Amino acid sequence: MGIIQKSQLKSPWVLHYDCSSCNGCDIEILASLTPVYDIERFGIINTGNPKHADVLLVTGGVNRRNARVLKNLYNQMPEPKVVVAVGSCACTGGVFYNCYNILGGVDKVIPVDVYVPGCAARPEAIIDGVVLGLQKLKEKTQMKSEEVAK
Amino acid sequence: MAKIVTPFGPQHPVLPEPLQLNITYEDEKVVSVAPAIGYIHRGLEKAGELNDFPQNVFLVERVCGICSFMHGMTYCEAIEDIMGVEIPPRAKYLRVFYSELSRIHSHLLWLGLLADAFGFESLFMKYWAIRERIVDLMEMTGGHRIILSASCIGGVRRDLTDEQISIIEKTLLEVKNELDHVTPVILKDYTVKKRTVGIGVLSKEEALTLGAVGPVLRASGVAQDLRQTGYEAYGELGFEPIVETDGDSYARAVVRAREVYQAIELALEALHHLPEGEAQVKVKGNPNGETIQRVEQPRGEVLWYVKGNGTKNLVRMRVRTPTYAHIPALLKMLPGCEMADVPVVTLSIDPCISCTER
Amino acid sequence: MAVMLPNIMKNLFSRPETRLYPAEERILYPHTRGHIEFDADKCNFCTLCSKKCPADAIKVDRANKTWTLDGYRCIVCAVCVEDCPKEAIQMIEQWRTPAFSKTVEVYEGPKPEEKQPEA
Amino acid sequence: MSFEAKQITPEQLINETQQMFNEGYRFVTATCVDEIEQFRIIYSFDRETELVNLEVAIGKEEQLPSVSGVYLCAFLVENEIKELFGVNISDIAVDLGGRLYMIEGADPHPMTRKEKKKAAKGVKKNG
Repeated sequence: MGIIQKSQLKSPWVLHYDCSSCNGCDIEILASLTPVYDIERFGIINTGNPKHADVLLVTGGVNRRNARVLKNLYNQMPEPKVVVAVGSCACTGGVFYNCYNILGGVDKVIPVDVYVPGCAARPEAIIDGVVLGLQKLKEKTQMKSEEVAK
Repeated sequence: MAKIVTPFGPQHPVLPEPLQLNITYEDEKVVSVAPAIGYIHRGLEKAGELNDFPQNVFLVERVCGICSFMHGMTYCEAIEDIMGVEIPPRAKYLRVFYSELSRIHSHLLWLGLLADAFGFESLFMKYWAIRERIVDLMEMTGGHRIILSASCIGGVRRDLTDEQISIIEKTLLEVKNELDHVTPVILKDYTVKKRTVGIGVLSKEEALTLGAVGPVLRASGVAQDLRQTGYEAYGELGFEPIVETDGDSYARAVVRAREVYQAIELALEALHHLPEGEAQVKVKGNPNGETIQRVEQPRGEVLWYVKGNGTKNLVRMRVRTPTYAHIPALLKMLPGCEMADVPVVTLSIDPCISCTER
Repeated sequence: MAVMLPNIMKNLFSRPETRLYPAEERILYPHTRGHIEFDADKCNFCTLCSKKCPADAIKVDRANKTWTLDGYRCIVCAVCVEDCPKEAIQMIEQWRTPAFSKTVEVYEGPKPEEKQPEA
Repeated sequence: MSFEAKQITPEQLINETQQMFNEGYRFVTATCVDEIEQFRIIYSFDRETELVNLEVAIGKEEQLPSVSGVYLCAFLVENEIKELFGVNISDIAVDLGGRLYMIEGADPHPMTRKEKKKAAKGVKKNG
């Protein structure tokens, strides 16, 4: 593993996209960035640019219009990347399961690596989720470096 | 100079939510704005017709995670109105308390986001650190940091113990004390004034004809607050709406910064006058009839229309949320301002897109 | 910036606000809605929880005596806890932990044959 | 029940709304209710926290004039009603072409109630 890959694991940058959540999980993600939970202690930085990001935090179930936006953001992120679905809606559709415009969880559109349940998911759970995502990121980085070695 | 159309959103670092505005610029000046919403539309109103009406309490709380309690409360009020249920006085005061707690949380959140929008990072962090104490109170009383689920048809699910009340009173006074140090920054700081004074002006007449509500309307000099109608226990608590006259982004920030203090006062007063007795009555039967219920949310007036036909399922459930009413006003405020001011003006209406699109 | 200075000075010398989460775990308030736990021995499979659940996360099969919870759809509203006539569902303060894959919890009650002699 | 509405016909709508405007009322919202055989649209206005409603009942195929000529802010809600219910509203000030929330190819008017299912249920309840 090169120095870039190692630093990627030490300081992952996250991109947050709100699909069709109720804002509950979004403000919890923001809360985990602010002093009280201070996710920057772990080197995690919130970025607005998908090309800078390693981890995609998605909240809310996917609806018909934003499925395209979500795919765009996912495709723009450089490999290796990890998708964390935050909240019950992002996992399965949650309480909005019978709404006509909801397609279901995020996994209907893009592959999801970590599921964070809860409505709304607590900041502690989000931190746990991102940390779990980093394990996945490590595996993916190793797989990629093995491929390159071949 | 050629005109350029640029989309603002749906994914934008300033906006926590996907709102898309297609803005036409001439050089750096905004000429016109066309909204393109629908990125969070779920179809919640239809789901409300498919679910049973008691289940809807939890669905409508998820219209918006920030003013979650108020949506649930208004829906419960509407059902109680149709069914002719009188809730106990203790429940009325508890609802006032929970509403004001939500208002403090929402305003502090917004003041932080505004600071973030014009790049005042330390103020953003400070406001969110204070807000976290209110969120702790919500967790202690309601059982969850964001979605309180405290309201139910027939009263309040979560009663307060005396021990909790003393903790709440202590914390609210501490929060007030901390705010005394931070609020002058919003009111007096050069950076804040530079970015907000005279930006996104909405005159009194425009505010009325464009249907603005809540803090936006009050910042334009209209003393209108639905809490004046005295729903729940507001009629028994002393209350005066907070009004500013300039109608710019600064006035809107000032209204909200002052409303936080007012909300703390009201919450403390509600606890002080909390009557003894039950907090919940049992409700039997199904709603038959229709009603319109309005409540003052942190962002302004929310309107719930509910119609039942005597079965478990409702015929129609509709919500008109404050941000919905603010979008025409936003389209009026933006033209004429500069590209760099667009995030500040957009945030000054306190946009909540998941409310708007449901 | 001058108005912010007192705040900045105060922050420099005050205790940090940060909760060092993984290192120090905060004690959760009692009655926090974290996740629900089910006790199959107490349940009489009346399906009330499944009917009342706003998110349709609970499935109860009366014939086979199984109780299924989709924890990733559950919105922890505590309606099932309040409405269960047998108090078979409990609210636990600890939040549900994140995982790599979605799993469904299936509980099996005593089989009908075993229960019949009692009745 | 805290809800009263003045019944008017579609032809009267513009005049009545104009009168509201002249009297200084603020437009709150319009609510569409699908009554299966017809649509009911309730227009709500507010002046100093006093709520006044106008109610229009129209057939499913009939055309309804837009009030966005009087209250510009009504365009958003009229677009919504037009899209979600399929009410035929003409001359909306800012017409978003029936694509406010949904995308091409989705269910065209998802909020309309299905006649068959509800009618069957109604019969059961009455009988």
